[in-house]
Amino acid sequence: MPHILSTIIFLPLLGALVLAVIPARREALIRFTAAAFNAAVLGCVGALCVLFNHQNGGMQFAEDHSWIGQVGIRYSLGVDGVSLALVFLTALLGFLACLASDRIRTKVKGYFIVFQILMTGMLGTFLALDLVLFYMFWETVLIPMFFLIGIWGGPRREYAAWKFFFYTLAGSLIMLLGIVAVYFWAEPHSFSMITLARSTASLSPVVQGALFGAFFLAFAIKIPVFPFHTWLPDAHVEAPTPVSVILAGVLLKMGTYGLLRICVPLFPAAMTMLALPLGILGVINLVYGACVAFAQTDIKKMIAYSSVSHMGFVLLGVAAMNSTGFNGSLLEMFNHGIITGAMFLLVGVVYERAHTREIGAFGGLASVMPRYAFFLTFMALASLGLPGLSGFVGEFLSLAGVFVAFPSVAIAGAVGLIALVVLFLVMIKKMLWGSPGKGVSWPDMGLKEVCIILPLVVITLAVGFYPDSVLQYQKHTIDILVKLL
Amino acid sequence: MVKLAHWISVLPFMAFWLNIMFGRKLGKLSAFISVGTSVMAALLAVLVCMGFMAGGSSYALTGWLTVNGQPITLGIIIDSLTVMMLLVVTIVGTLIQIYSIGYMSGDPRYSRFFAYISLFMASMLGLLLADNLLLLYIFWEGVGLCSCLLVAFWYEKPAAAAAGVKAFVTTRVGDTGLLLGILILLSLGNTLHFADMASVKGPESLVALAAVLIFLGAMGKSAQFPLHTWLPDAMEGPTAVSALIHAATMVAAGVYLVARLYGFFLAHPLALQMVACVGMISALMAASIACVTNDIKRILAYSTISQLGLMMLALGTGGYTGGTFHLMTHAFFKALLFLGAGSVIHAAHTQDIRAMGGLFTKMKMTSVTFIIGALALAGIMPFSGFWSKDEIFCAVWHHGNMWFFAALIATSFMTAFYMARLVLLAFFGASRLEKDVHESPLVMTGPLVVLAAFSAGLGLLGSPWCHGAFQHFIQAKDEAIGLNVPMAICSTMVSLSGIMGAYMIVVRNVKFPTWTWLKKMAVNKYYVDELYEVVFVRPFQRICVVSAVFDGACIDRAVNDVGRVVGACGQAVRRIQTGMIDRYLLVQAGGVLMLLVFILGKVCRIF
Amino acid sequence: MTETVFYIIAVSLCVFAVLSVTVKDVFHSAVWLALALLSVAGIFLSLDAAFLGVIQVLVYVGGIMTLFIFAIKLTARIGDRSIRQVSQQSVCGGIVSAGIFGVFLIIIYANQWNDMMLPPGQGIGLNGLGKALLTTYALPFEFISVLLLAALVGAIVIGKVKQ
Amino acid sequence: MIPLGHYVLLSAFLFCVGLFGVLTQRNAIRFLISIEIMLNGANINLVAFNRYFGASDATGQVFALFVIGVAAAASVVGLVLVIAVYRLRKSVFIDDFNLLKW
Repeated sequence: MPHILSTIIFLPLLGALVLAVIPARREALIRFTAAAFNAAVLGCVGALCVLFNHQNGGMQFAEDHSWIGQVGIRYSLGVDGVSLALVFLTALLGFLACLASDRIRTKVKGYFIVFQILMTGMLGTFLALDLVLFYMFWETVLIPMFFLIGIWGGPRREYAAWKFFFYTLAGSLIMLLGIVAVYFWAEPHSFSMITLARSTASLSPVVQGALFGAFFLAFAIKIPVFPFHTWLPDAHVEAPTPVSVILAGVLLKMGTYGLLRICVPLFPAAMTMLALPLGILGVINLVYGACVAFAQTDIKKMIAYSSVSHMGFVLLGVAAMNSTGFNGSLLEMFNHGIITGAMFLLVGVVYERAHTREIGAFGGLASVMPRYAFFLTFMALASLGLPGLSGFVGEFLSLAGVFVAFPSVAIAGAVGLIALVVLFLVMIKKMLWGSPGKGVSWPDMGLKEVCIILPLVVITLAVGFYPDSVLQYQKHTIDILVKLL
Repeated sequence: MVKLAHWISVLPFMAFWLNIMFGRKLGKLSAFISVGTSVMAALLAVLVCMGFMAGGSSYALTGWLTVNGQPITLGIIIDSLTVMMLLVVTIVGTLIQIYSIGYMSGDPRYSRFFAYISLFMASMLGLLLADNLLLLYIFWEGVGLCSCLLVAFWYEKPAAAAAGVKAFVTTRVGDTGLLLGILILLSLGNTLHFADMASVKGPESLVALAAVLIFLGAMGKSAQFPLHTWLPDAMEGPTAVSALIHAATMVAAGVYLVARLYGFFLAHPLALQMVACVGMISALMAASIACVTNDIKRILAYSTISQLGLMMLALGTGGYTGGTFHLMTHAFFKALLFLGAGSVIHAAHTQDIRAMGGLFTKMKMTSVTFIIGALALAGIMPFSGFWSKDEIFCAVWHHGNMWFFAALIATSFMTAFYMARLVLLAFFGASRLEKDVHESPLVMTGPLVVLAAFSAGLGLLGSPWCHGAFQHFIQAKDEAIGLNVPMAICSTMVSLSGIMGAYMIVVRNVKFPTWTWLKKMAVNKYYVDELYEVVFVRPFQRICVVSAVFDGACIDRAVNDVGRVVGACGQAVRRIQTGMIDRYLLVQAGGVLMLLVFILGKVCRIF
Repeated sequence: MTETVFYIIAVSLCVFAVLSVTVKDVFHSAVWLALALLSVAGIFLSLDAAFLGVIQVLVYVGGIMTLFIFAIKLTARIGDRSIRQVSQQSVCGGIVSAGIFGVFLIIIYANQWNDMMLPPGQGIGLNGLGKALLTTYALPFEFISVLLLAALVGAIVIGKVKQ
Repeated sequence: MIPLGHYVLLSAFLFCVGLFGVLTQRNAIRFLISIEIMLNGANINLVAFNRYFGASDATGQVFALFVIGVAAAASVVGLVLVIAVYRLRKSVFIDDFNLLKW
């Protein structure tokens, strides 16, 4: 399959076109074709994982054609250890979110078309090797997400959609400045990340710092890092469940992926110089996210803030600037995507029955919905980092990595972990234990809902018991990355 | 034969998955699945013991993770300590599961209980078999999780739910210490395998800090002084759970960890000193509280904390055999006492010993076995408690300083006192119960008898009659084998005086002039719970509320204000378009004028 | 002799212009404008542009002024005089126009050509003007007729009273 | 002999008076009158420069002619508009026609 990456990226777009043709009233057919196309994408990504050669850390399945000749912008794609796990995560969560979209009853055709465009944007971002191409896919994600939150969202959807859109757009415009600046300051003027990686290392640390600042701001808003995180809870609270899964599962990773793919190789001097502030930001993210989440009454806002604190771990991993740290942060990204995606699906299950997200409204769910209680407990334990489940491995590697570089930051991170534990345990206590309130008599999870959650549970267990299943893909790429520093 | 050791942990894990997946359909059968796997595990443990006797050794399973370039492999460790603990845990576990078939018979979530028990057994056995600190940490957290799930088993009761969360969080605080210890050792380039833990490379101060942090993890799990508050609250769970987890196995994990890393701790006397001090404080404090509490399960809980304190004290002062021997014997008689208490509560439906009385005549089997257990705990001659406590007396006498020995004497005295008080109040004297009481079914009293036999006979292993079989087995390095007669007489005298004291107060109700403030302090558990509430819990909640408000008010509003400011600017600029043509012309003419002035001034230099 | 005539006409032109702008009544303003246009025609004559002077008198005074008179008569109402004719921003307008006049003065006096005397010989005669109009400026000449026609039609369409 | 400066001065004065008229009038017709004055000012300038400099060709005068033509067309349309608006709004004052405001 010579152009497997292009097929993966543009298959959802093809799906969007096919969906456009189907008349709007045939909702069942629309849902089926959307799911079919997403399944096809998942199949292609699966094939990609199988064909991927673990030992070779460099770019594989690379495609490189000239796009805008005069300026030297090339349509170049490639996948390596860093992006493979995230592409698989995107395809999987996209497929599951598509299945979980049966709750969407209004304007179904529009929903799925916009959803497919979103998939294209996300897959493209992870596979692009040209800065402008990366930026283009980065922007294509914004518009569909804006519509998904803005049209099918909750009561305050416009506010949330606008806030999300402008916040991320402001950041990405500054990134555009950075891209143009890199193009002109790098000796052989080029946009390709690979050639830039070799040439920008020679730039003076101050210049690298400035460029890093521009890129980092866009990624910081997306990750989100402490001061720029206020769009996340609103976007999550107002987004419908499947969109929330994608938002938490994939969009947050685009920021951290940017750090690993662009900032580390292109600005190594700046990264080593600014590693400590990055680590401190990570700890603030971790502790602050857990504290604010603890005080929330809305379950989705709580999980949104908890994913802010999980992203703190990813920042710690990147701040470590060594192979363990990078492995840890990359694994933490993958695990967080799986776990938080599942958490939001579970919240969707309860929201669909109770039509409220106030934690006070639930109580004693365990006796009413035992199967749901099992899955929610499982996922809560995974996200608080219980060893034996995937959450722990990522966090452990990040902490181990950052301990070598900055012991005090790691100690603060480990202590911050306790806040995370308290957060999720109290959530379980409030939601599941205690005596069931009046009117709490909802049916347990149906077969379809279980089938959506099951693959995520299996992956969490598999990565928890045998982390090498994911680590083997990224080890060699990260060794090459570390050699660049 | 030794190569089958990892199945000991895998079998209960399979039972867990079976019970979870098909719990509802299995119903009563789930009990037999978990008991069956437990029995098989016990047999395997015996086989492994024989294999070990015949020279079996540790073996590695698979590679798992590479951290800082250091490959961490999973493996199974087989040495005397592990085998001993395997036997103890599997035997006690099996007996308790048989007991809980009767105890939990009416419960709606019957199969889920046995699922959790199997998961606990799997984690505990995994913890014992782990050959490196990281794998041990993983099962360490698994055990903590099971204790939380089982304590909060009757989650309808808010107290049980809160106790479960408290248990998990407090042990998690300790586990963070263990995690940091692991991180320090990893960052210094050590491989975390127990085999080479004695020769740890790295700066002295950092490795000592790692040792202290690892002991912090042990303190959390074994409910030692600063982190002991969760154990008494954990009595909310079913009594079978208290017996298995909070008496015999999980709490012993902390002592096991210290014993396992004994070479490492010996290399750092500072850490050993801390172990001994913490042990002493916990022992004294818990024993004093136990003397004044009236809830039967809480007395036994504080007694467990106190006995674990003694074990830590023994290990801290170089008494490796004393600690491990007491660990083994304590597991049996404390399990016996808890199950006896469970049978009493099951029959009398009350936990307050002052409301009981005269049970001896009605519940012959439970009373006899309970009294055997009590005597073993108090350390009376033929029973196992005497022999293991005697080892501790010798160790503390030879190596520890006077303070430790005085504390040991006081703790033994108080132990004998509160056990005698409990027995006298609960089983003898007039019956203060409303309804009549009948003996528990055989399925509950059977394990009691077996445990009583173990409590009675197990001590002889370390006695001179078996010429120090246990000491040889545990490969003690420096102990002087043989009974130190004066030490034995002294410990017996202390125990008898404790029992006489209890007899005087309970039966003769003689008022001893005890210090009133000490009694008040003990009744209120030295206000430790309230201290934590004020120092940790409430500030944390306040910080969270403040940060949530800060997040909403400051950062969120700042972002919205940016939007509002731009809007306001738009409004201001909008006012200029007045719609009056001459106003536009005037501005235009003004513009032309300024343009002319600028051009003539700057460009043509006419001015 | 012609200088004095020129200066008389120039001064009267300035007076008429100022009066046309400042006088209260609209009709009087139109009349002063007519006189101003006539004096402009005089200025053209002094510049040997006789044809232009005639065209000025014909087109401006004859054509456009009548238009203005019609317009004033159609829109003027009794009591118009009492309404304030000058807008509130008269002061600013004055300052700006004075400013621009000042700049023009500076330009005039800063340049060397302002004291240039009348070169000998006559200005271009009518036939030169005609030749230029029909040869080099034939295209604009045609355009201006189209323009005037368009203006005519447009005026009729706009001015038509809708039934 | 009359220096060129005087002519230019005259046309500048006329232009500025017209400008003043345009900026200060409320009545639409006076507005157009002022514009006529400005245009005539420009015409004088054109013819004056043609006479003093390029007396041999007639560009200045041709332009003056065209200016007169265009001015005529402009004022015709202007006046008709004013009359049409007057018919609608019964007023000729500029500050009454401010619909195109914010």
